[in-house]
Amino acid sequence: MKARVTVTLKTGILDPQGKAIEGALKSLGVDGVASVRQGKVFDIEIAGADKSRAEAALKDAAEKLLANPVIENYRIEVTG
Amino acid sequence: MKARVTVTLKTGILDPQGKAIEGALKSLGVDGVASVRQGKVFDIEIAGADKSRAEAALKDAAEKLLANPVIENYRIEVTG
Amino acid sequence: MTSNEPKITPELVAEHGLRPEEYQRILDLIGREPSFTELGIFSAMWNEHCSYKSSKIHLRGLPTKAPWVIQGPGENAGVIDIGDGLAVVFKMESHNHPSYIEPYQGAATGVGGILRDVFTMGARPIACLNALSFGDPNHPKTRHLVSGVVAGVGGYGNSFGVPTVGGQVRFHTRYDGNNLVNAMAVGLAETDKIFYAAASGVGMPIVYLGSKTGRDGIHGASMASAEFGEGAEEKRPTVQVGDPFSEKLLLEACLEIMAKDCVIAIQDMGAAGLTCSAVEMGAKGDLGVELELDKVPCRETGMSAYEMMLSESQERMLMVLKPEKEAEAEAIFRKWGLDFAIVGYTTPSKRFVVKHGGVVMVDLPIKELGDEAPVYNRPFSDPPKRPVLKAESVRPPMALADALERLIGSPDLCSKRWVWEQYDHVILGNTVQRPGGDSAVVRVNDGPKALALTVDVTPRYCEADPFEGGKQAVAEAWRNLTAVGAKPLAITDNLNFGNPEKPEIMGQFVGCIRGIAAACKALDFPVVSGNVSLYNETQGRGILPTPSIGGVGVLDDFTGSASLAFKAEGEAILLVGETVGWLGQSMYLREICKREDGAPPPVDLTEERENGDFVRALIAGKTATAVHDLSDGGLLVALAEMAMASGIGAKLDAGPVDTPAHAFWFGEDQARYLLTVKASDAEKVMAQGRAAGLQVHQIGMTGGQALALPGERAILIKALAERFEQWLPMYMAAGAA
Amino acid sequence: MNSAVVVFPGINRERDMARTLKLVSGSEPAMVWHAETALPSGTDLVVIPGGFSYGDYLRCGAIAARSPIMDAVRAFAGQGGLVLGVCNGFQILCESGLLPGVLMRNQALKFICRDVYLRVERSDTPFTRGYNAGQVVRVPVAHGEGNYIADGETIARLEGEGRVLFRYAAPDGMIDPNWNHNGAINAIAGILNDRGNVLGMMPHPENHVEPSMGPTDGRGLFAGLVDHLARAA
Ligand SMILES: Nc1ncnc2c1ncn2[C@@H]1O[C@H](COP(=O)(O)OP(=O)(O)O)[C@@H](O)[C@H]1O
Ligand SMILES: [Mg+2]
Repeated sequence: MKARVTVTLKTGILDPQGKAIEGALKSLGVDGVASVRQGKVFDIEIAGADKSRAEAALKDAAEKLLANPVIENYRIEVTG
Repeated sequence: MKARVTVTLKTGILDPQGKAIEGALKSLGVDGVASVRQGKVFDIEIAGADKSRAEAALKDAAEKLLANPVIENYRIEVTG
Repeated sequence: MTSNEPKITPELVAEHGLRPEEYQRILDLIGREPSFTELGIFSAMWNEHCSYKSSKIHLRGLPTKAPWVIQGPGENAGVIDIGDGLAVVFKMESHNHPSYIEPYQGAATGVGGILRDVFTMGARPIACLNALSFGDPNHPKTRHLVSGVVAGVGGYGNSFGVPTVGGQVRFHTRYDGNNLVNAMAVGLAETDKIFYAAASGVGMPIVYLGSKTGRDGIHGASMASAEFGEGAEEKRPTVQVGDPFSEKLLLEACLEIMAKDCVIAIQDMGAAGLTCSAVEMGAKGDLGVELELDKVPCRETGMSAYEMMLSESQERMLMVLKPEKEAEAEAIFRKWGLDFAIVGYTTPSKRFVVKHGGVVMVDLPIKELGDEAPVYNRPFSDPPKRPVLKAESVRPPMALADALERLIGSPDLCSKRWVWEQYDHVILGNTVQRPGGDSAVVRVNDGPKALALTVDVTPRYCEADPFEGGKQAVAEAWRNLTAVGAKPLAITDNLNFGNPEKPEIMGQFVGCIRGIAAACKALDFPVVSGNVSLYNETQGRGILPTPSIGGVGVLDDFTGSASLAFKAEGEAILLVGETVGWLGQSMYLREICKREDGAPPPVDLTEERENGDFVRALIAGKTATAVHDLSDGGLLVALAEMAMASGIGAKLDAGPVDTPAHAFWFGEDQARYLLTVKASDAEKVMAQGRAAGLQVHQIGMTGGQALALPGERAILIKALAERFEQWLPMYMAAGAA
Repeated sequence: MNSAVVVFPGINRERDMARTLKLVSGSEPAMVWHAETALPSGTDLVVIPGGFSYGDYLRCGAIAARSPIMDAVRAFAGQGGLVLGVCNGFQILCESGLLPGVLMRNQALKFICRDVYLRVERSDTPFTRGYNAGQVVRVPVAHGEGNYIADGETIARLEGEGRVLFRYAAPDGMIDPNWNHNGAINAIAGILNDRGNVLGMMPHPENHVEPSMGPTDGRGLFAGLVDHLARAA
């Protein structure tokens, strides 16, 4: 099964990378960019066909490793 | 308008990050993880309400800066 | 040799970069049509990069021997003896084109490749250097390239854990479409524990080590591989991604199995990966090699023999193992989490045989693959001699003080701190002299011995007069090593040029090599390793000829190394060497007068040697308190650098009446050094110089907070330092990230 | 002093650290491989050195923080044992929960290697007894992710309890954003856990200990630890 875990910075946490990209896009003249925040995605292959089991495993993965709860939120989607 | 640009490595491009994370998840005993590939997301606020204009701007951003077409693919979603 | 490989057509041959006559040579050699995989192998072995077909006959003219040379060119890296049972292993290599396509990964994998060359020989890397050439700062791509390349060089070296201690950065419009990334690695080994590539013994297991093989960097047959089916576009990445983490593991694992005496021969997989490494190991050992591709650890499914043989995936090695050590060696690799697979054996047949899925895909004569590669003596023409520019004919457009301030803030002469602060230059705890001086000084083990390391070349000289330019590059490296008090031992060279099929480019190449050879001979400074990068051209315009020279020297005691900062007020400043005021091809001419013309300064190698030996002796005798060699920008720029490094100024005497002031202060005459001595020592040192027939003159005294030139406004050191530090960060900050 | 240096794959300053520990304490540290599950018996000090454990992929220190040996380190700290994490070691300690907060990318988004000045805030800890409070020391940094942050409450606690031991400062000891190269909140360069036995710091005191090589300001930290342990014994 294929899944995606998306990890984003919590609101209020400063994102210097996002800021830099925002600045760069503005100076490249990209139209209308107001703000940018950067996050990560993990595309994960999970063995087996049991969706709820896969979801549990992904939650486990996110909480044990993929996201740092001090600064980050995560979201899980099993895509097929 | 809110949008998300997701940048992922092309198939076949080495992903050392993904490989290391995969190893870690396996040794943490997360159930059934077969492979991991890591990508980036950019959550972007775009001024204005014209969706097709926003999409054009995002495409511009992705091609000029957010993705390197030699090794990466990108996807744009305007989320509202 | 069947399978569903594409049929060989003239188009396919051409796409593999093989000329019709080269293909004919293949047919004559093997007496039949090659398979597709074989064609790929020939194309890899016979391309310019691997075969040195345009450069080989000229490289033979380089001096490569000295009593301290253990291994000259021909192995993964050169090896020299530094005494006490220790050897230094070093080489420089380019990664120019990949760094243009993907600056971060291109530069990173360049560093990774050269580190592998060094530790393959059993040496632990102790330092890296890098020479970078970029296009005009105003070219729209330049900033992006600088930012990516520097981050990539740092990203790899920092993570791998080797200090990057020196290098060069220059800008010139002739590098607009062809930036250069030359990376040098230096390692330390014991003289009796050097490992080589030549296999020995029949039936010895050949082991694949490191990361898995993917479809990285497979060049050549772009259309051909598209025939393999859907998604061909996706399957054909030509850019490798570096994994410094895996390389660090590979280093530790390799050194561990070497220490356990498991290794007969070892070779890293660099350009043309498995092909080149396997052929080299066999050919050098007069043995055949048989590979079983089904055993090769792959990262992707369905890889063809062609793809596996040509993949340039990084962080891989090939080793001939002592059979009785198999279990021990495997356990070490497993411990480090790396792949370990026996993929073949040495054979008595002198043939290179590759099997895949039970089918023999390749069966070629192994020695001929390398030895019979075409060799070209390409036509070359000497560039026209440029006239010597008379100093009197160059009108100074501004006051000396203004010119100095402008020069010190120019892209090529300004501080490169922005670059080297992105490199960990203190890791391993042995960096005695950090970037910013004439040479880096790196302590060996816990000392007192140390190495001095530098990279040098002045491309504008090479273009104006390849022979003098080649000499100058070597002489400058030698001078930089001398300036810290080291005894120069040997060099590695990285020859970056345009299209060798053009006689005028070939003329630059040949001229530079002759110059390099002359200087190496005169200075007892042999070439022990190197690399050639040709075809650096965009739209028919070549780069400036850029033969980067990496120099290595040794100091018996690192605490006696000299540095360029003034040490105290009231010391005498001495100039060693003759100053005629040579303005042709000078930085003054280019940056201040906006002209790039004239003949470059000639290099008198006898004078070079005598002056250098004199200076080195003064350092050894602890008479010289600060030392700096003179190069780009001439005397006043060198003085400014000594002053800025210390915060101490200088009161300078007027130059000779018969030399125009701007030529005296900014001319780039060679073989010169500046040094300071205690005021009470000045007379004695000058007398010594005179006795030895050298030119040694006092030109002023240290002190104050400015450079004070007679008849000029005082140039404040603080203001100068601000200009010096400002240009690069400002330039980089001005653009997009 | 019985010290143990924990080595994760990708750690690369373990030799620098081991040399310094030997130099200052006179005894060779034990090198402990990450796959071990126990520390050598009699260990008085655990050091997690700098480097790029697991390539610093994902987040710096994240993967190492979850390896087997860290359970032993946690237990050791729980019993009051002294733990020092430098650079990647600091990042690992934060990721493992032994210290609060997180190290983000440097404000300028670049790796920075240079000598910096640290103001030592207290001298009454095992880690800083070799210094005077308010003393300014010069040591190198070499990191891309040293920008310390934590939530407001955590910062208030750290400050209130005197757990910030080192701050980036100007050479005269003044706190000045121009001398805070990575943008860390409150110029924090090193912090202590609530019990006072675990220190994480970004700079590398281990690289400034030999007079023949240059500044020796890093020595005080190790000398102080030796002294502390000698007295405790
Ligand atoms: N310009 C040169 N001067 C001296 N030796 C050279 C030069 N170019 C290449 N060599 C030597 O030729 C050999 C093959 O070089 P190269 O193919 O670059 O090595 P590798 O296979 O390790 O990448 C090396 O031993 C190298 O030192
Ligand atoms: Mg090699």
